[in-house]
Amino acid sequence: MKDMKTKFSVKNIFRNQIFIPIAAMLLLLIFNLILDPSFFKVTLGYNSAGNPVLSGYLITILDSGSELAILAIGMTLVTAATGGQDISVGATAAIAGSVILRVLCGGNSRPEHMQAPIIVAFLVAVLASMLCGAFNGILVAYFKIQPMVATLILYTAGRSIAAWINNNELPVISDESFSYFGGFIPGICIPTPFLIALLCIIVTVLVMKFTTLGLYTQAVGINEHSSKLNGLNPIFIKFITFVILGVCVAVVGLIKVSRISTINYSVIAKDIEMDAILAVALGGNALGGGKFNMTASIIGAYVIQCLTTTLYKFNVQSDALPAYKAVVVILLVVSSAPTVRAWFTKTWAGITAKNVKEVG
Amino acid sequence: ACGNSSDSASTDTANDAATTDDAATADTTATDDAAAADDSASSGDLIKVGIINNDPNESGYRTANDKSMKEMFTAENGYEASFAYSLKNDEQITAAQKFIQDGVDYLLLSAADVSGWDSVLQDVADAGVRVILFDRTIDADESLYEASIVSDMAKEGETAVTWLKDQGLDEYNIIHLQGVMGSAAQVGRSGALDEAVKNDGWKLVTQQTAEWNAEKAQQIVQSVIDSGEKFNVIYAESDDMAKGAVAALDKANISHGVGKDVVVMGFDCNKWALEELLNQNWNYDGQCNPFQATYIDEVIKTIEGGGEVAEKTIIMDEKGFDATTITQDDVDSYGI
Amino acid sequence: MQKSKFSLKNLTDTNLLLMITIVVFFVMYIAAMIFLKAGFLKPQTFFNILNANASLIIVSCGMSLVMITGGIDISVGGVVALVSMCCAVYLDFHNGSVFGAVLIALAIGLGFGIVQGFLVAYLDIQPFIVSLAGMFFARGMTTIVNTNPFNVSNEQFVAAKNTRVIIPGLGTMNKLGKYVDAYVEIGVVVALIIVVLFFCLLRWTKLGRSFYAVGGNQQSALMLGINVKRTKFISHLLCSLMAGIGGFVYFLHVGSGSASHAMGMEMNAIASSIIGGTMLTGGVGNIIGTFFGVLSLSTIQNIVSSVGLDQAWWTGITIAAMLCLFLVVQSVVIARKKR
Amino acid sequence: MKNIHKSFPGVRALQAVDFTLCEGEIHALMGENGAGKSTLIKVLTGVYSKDSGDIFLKGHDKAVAIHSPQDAQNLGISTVYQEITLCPNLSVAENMFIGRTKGFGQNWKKMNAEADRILKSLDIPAKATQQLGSCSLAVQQMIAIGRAVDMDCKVLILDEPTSSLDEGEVEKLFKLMRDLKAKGVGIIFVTHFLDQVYEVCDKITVLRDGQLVGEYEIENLPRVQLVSKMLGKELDDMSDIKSEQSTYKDSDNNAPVFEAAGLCSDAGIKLFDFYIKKGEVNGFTGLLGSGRSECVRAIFGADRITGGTVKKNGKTVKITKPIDAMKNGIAYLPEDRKRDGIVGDLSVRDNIILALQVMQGFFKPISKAQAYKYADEYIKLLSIKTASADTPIKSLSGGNQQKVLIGRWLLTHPEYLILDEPTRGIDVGTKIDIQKLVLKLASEGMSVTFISSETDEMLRTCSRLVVMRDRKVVGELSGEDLTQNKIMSTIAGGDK
Ligand SMILES: Nc1ncnc2c1ncn2[C@@H]1O[C@H](COP(=O)(O)OP(=O)(O)OP(=O)(O)O)[C@@H](O)[C@H]1O
Ligand SMILES: Nc1ncnc2c1ncn2[C@@H]1O[C@H](COP(=O)(O)OP(=O)(O)OP(=O)(O)O)[C@@H](O)[C@H]1O
Ligand SMILES: [Mg+2]
Ligand SMILES: [Mg+2]
Repeated sequence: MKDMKTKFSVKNIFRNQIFIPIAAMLLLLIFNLILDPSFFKVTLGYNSAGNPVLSGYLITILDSGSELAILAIGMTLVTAATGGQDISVGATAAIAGSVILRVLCGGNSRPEHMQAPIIVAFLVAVLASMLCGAFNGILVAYFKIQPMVATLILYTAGRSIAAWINNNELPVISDESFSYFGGFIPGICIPTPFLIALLCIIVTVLVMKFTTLGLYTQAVGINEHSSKLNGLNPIFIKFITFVILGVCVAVVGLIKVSRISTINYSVIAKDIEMDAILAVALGGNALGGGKFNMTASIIGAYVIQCLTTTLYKFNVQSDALPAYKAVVVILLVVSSAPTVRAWFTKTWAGITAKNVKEVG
Repeated sequence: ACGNSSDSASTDTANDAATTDDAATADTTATDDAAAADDSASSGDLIKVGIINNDPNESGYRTANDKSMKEMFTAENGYEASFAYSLKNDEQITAAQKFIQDGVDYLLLSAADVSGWDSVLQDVADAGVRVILFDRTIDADESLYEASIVSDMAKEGETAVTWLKDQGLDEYNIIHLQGVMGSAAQVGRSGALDEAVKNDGWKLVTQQTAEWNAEKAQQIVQSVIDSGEKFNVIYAESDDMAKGAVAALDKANISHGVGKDVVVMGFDCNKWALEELLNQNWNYDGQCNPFQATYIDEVIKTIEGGGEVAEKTIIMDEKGFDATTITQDDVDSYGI
Repeated sequence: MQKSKFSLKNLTDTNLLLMITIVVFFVMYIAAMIFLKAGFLKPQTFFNILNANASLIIVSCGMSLVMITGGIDISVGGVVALVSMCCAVYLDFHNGSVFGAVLIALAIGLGFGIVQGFLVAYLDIQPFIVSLAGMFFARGMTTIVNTNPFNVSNEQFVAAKNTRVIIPGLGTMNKLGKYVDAYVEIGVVVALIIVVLFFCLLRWTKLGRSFYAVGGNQQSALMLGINVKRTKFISHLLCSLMAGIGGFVYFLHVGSGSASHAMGMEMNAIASSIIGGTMLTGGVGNIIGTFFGVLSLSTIQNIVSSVGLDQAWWTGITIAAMLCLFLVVQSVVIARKKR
Repeated sequence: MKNIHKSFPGVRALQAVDFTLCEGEIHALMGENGAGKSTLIKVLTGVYSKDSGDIFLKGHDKAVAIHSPQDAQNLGISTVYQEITLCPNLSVAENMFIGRTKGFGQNWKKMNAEADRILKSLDIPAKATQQLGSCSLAVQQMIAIGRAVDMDCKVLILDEPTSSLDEGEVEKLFKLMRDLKAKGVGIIFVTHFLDQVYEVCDKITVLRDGQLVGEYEIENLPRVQLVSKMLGKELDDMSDIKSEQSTYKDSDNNAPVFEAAGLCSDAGIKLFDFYIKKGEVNGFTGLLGSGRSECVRAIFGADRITGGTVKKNGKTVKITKPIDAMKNGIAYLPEDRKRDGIVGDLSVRDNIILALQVMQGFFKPISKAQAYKYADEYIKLLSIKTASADTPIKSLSGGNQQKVLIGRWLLTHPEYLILDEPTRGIDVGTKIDIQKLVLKLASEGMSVTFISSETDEMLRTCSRLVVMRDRKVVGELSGEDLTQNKIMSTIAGGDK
């Protein structure tokens, strides 16, 4: 009888969507634990400005995975509502970053002082990338162009636009305070990007709790016709998810440019769109839209970063790294595929049944 | 006369149109050539140049390079220039084919990849267009181009490595950040270091490509720091990557620069990089001279004047800067 | 013209989109001839578009097939790069034969096809993820096989590479007054054969129609007695196989192996298919459209480079703007038809 | 079929079901919604794999293995499934032939000719080359039937083929079925129309809650017994309903709650006027495609309104979008449940609260606890058969999905409820429940518009009928005029 009960709960855990990314994360961590426990070492030190900072692989994962986690939030919503993905986020992040630098530098590529408060620059960037999101949103929602294709436009143009905004200059900000967003705020030992990601997550949780965004996007993603007959405006909801993603992208842009205090239009946030989509998928969300689990996506993002960091740790050649990543990703998705899981549960049931028989 | 078999096989509607188009084209070809000749005459004998360059926002170096080309090849200087930019070799090749058909007189080329150019250049030669390489060499027969005005990346590497050797460090534990694999700059700058590592028993803590990307460089260096391995030299093949590496060092409170724990080396001589040198935060920056435009101009003038180009390969004059000796003047005159 | 307008409502989505594409292509090309003159009046410009895009045409055929079946394959660019690198290494370092290289290309294509097809069709994993992993894998493997790009000097190969199919009567005089024949590379011939084969496959065979059925409604197709899994498997298999062949044609065109080959080709293939009237949602599409899609896309690029925009950023922006215009027109026409 | 078991997560859909079909008989498969009829059929044709049990077929000495619909077809089993399962992007002809003909090539000419022959023989108003998606629902259903009958089959399965057909087409179908029967084809026929069962069937097998109740000869099972077998209890007489209906007294001084004047929408409906009073039940009647649905969609603002006004209690209100209508107290249950009604992957709970939630607005989410309360309330009230409130609605049987949707609209407490074919695909018991519910709501002061293809039903519930033809309102009947004959003659245009 007791056996039955445990079996039932095991089954339930297996069925829960969030199980997939958590299991993946655990597997990676266990792998590291076995091969080299120093992976888990976290030390408190001081950085060159004399501020206390934490460091270690785990901190690196939290730090570098932040951008991806933030993007995963917006990408999950877009995926849910439109059943497609935005592949322009990397390019839009370049635009956002370029705008920030443009406002901060005021047209002079190497200013002594920042020409505007950072918050102003950031808000302008938010506006810019919300506009980009709105552009995508209009194409997708109103003109009914498939998301991947609609966003192909900004994907093609984005980096050029970013270069154009700064007239092809590569501005450098030397002000210390600008680097806080990609580094550490004096007195706080946790990497700021992670704090920002945390803030974004909290905001998302609040939004999910105090609005009906979740229900609406899912309803629209699953059945547009019936959502419409229930008084929803699918066009607007799809549109708004792109705008929200735009905000996420602006935050990512800020972190990215702050990390190195300058920008390189052709490589900033390169290929991040693929990783963001991967995060959504690793979270067990259907890329065809509909139901989603935000937490799973966010964990998915950190899984990807954990994987990258692990591979760097083992000194895998960075250009060969995708190959290893691919193998792990395939293993993960295969083991979480419904058919495979059904097969597992079946054999698992078979084994336990046999055990029970033997005992009884 | 419809040579394009695809069209005739495709659809009925398309077929008619295609046939007439092509026929029309064939008819007008002859007259058009004459017209083209008239054109060039009427526009005051401007020399038509097609310039294929890498995307200018690739790096500060490229921006400066593109700017200098734009300033040189203007109508005032007697040129009619078309530009094509791409970081992808195949797109560059397509652009070259296009320039041939557009009937340029000179093709100026800074190739994304060293390989894959010989058959295109053959076409170019067949069309009677002259080729001048700038900035980057390619892997093709010398007869296919008139001149090559390039940086000697291997020499840049050697200068840097010699400098490093002269520092006389107790031990050399090096983080080597490479550019995009296979680009001339990467091959040249890596070559010298690899050689030294082999001969002098230096240790490569890690050798990774960061693809000219500061962020990637930061991640790679971060990973080395996290692993706790010792290192005392960062050999970054571009300023951008050096900057990324330094960001990681700062985070971990590892001192760098003149007389500090880690020696930081970069390439390209961006102005901001030279300023870092001036502040003694970095140790070395190798120059890569982007100003080939005047040389190219000279070559073209020579050829147009019916003269022979004296040297087929012109190597740009380049230096390496040491943080201990650099002056504000250097920054102003060599920074790009 | 009048007839087509009259029957606009009766056209299937597929044919309507095809018509738009073909019309737009010709309008664009003729406009370029009239306003830009320069190279566009020379036939060789057109053949160069074909030469440069032969591999893209092949890859896009496969992509269209997968898209018609309701899937997507973004690994094709990676496969092309892997194929060219493997062939290059085989030819130069192992002194192989061209025939052997072709076999390698086919084998790589088949290998990717079988694995990806199996994962998508039989394990029901989302094609985007499978092929994303495929792309990562192929790109990573390419650098593992060999990091540095190099020219292939194998004589047999160089001969094959320089083989040209001369097109009589369309040549032009060059600057030096020498007559230069118009030509296409053998890759173009391969591409055209594949276009025709695919057209026949999709139009005249049961299998071809079942691709449409599965893309239209998978559940229904199942209940209509179609082997959905096998159909999906075959579509992915063929797509990767085309990536393999396309890879070899690409290799034949550039004659070198490099990890950076065919960067972003998957996006070009998808864009071409879409411009050619294939829907990402499945069930609608046409190979002839895809062929014209490739031509349109590269004509756009050619026009942009001919106009002589002085700043680098205009290239990206203009191409995107034209793509945008195209898509919006397409969407508006479809919407009006639905009404 | 012997001892078939099938369960879905949380549901035991079939338990130890036996079923036998003989050559040349028409065998009705009966049961209330969610009894497992469709599931049994899908197991038989290999759409679902069974958990256990065997299938035997004449001419095969061992149990046959059917893993896919293709296998079933090859064994001579042809099927029309409950929801139309054709490919909308292919042409009519292709839909008829795809997946069932041998060979590699596709001969368009021959196929189109064949298809035209079938279309003609069945009098289906469609062209072979037409894209299927552009055909109406009924035509698609007929095409599906045409496809199934054309197959050289030993067993024909029809799962609720008549739910979207009108009487003439049903007659055609029956003739077809009798012909096939004469040829020795065994036919399994699923329907909720008892009349139809008694018209054509020889035997009846009754399922209840996934279990076999029994197999009966048609003569031995009178209607009342059949119904009680299906429901597991005696059914109250239908005459109840009628008496309840008479409680509504139309007094002229009652002003209309809702009034429409000169309304038309871009879906193609002609101008029409309309009114409804408090506590009244009225109905739209007419032939298939006469525009009944379009009328009510226009009132609800579901299609784009091109002209006309709607008045509520005498005041003009602006209704251009569904949300406007909802805010004005109108609720609309669409006829195409799968496309316009359910949100498949969402839970029953979310489906129930959806409309209310939308009305409350973006910033006032209904708490989880509250949502469960509502859900449980309506699951109980409408006796919805579901494993839990968290089950995705798409795994409910068709009838129960319909009830969830009714629950959704009742939750918004509308003043005016529009039900477009609420009883389509619903078992007898539930049908009567729904009719009763309608009358109860009306007696509580709700105005209801009730549309149904079954005239009986309309007569039982409605006090006033609007008759439509060719997308025009052609007449209005009430009181004494409400008889079958009168309706028919008005529809046929005999009066005017
Ligand atoms: N795919 C599925 N997943 C989960 N449960 C399902 C699925 N399909 C059917 N069921 C469940 O199986 C039971 C039987 O459903 P079935 O569709 O066979 O009923 P039915 O007799 O055809 O009813 P109706 O007359 O409404 O069509 C129902 O309780 C339903 O909830
Ligand atoms: N004669 C016709 N030819 C083609 N299409 C028609 C015809 N009559 C109606 N239709 C289409 O069929 C649809 C049926 O309209 P509507 O749903 O309003 O009719 P209905 O009376 O509710 O029929 P149903 O019984 O199918 O619900 C409309 O969308 C209309 O476009
Ligand atoms: Mg059923
Ligand atoms: Mg209707």
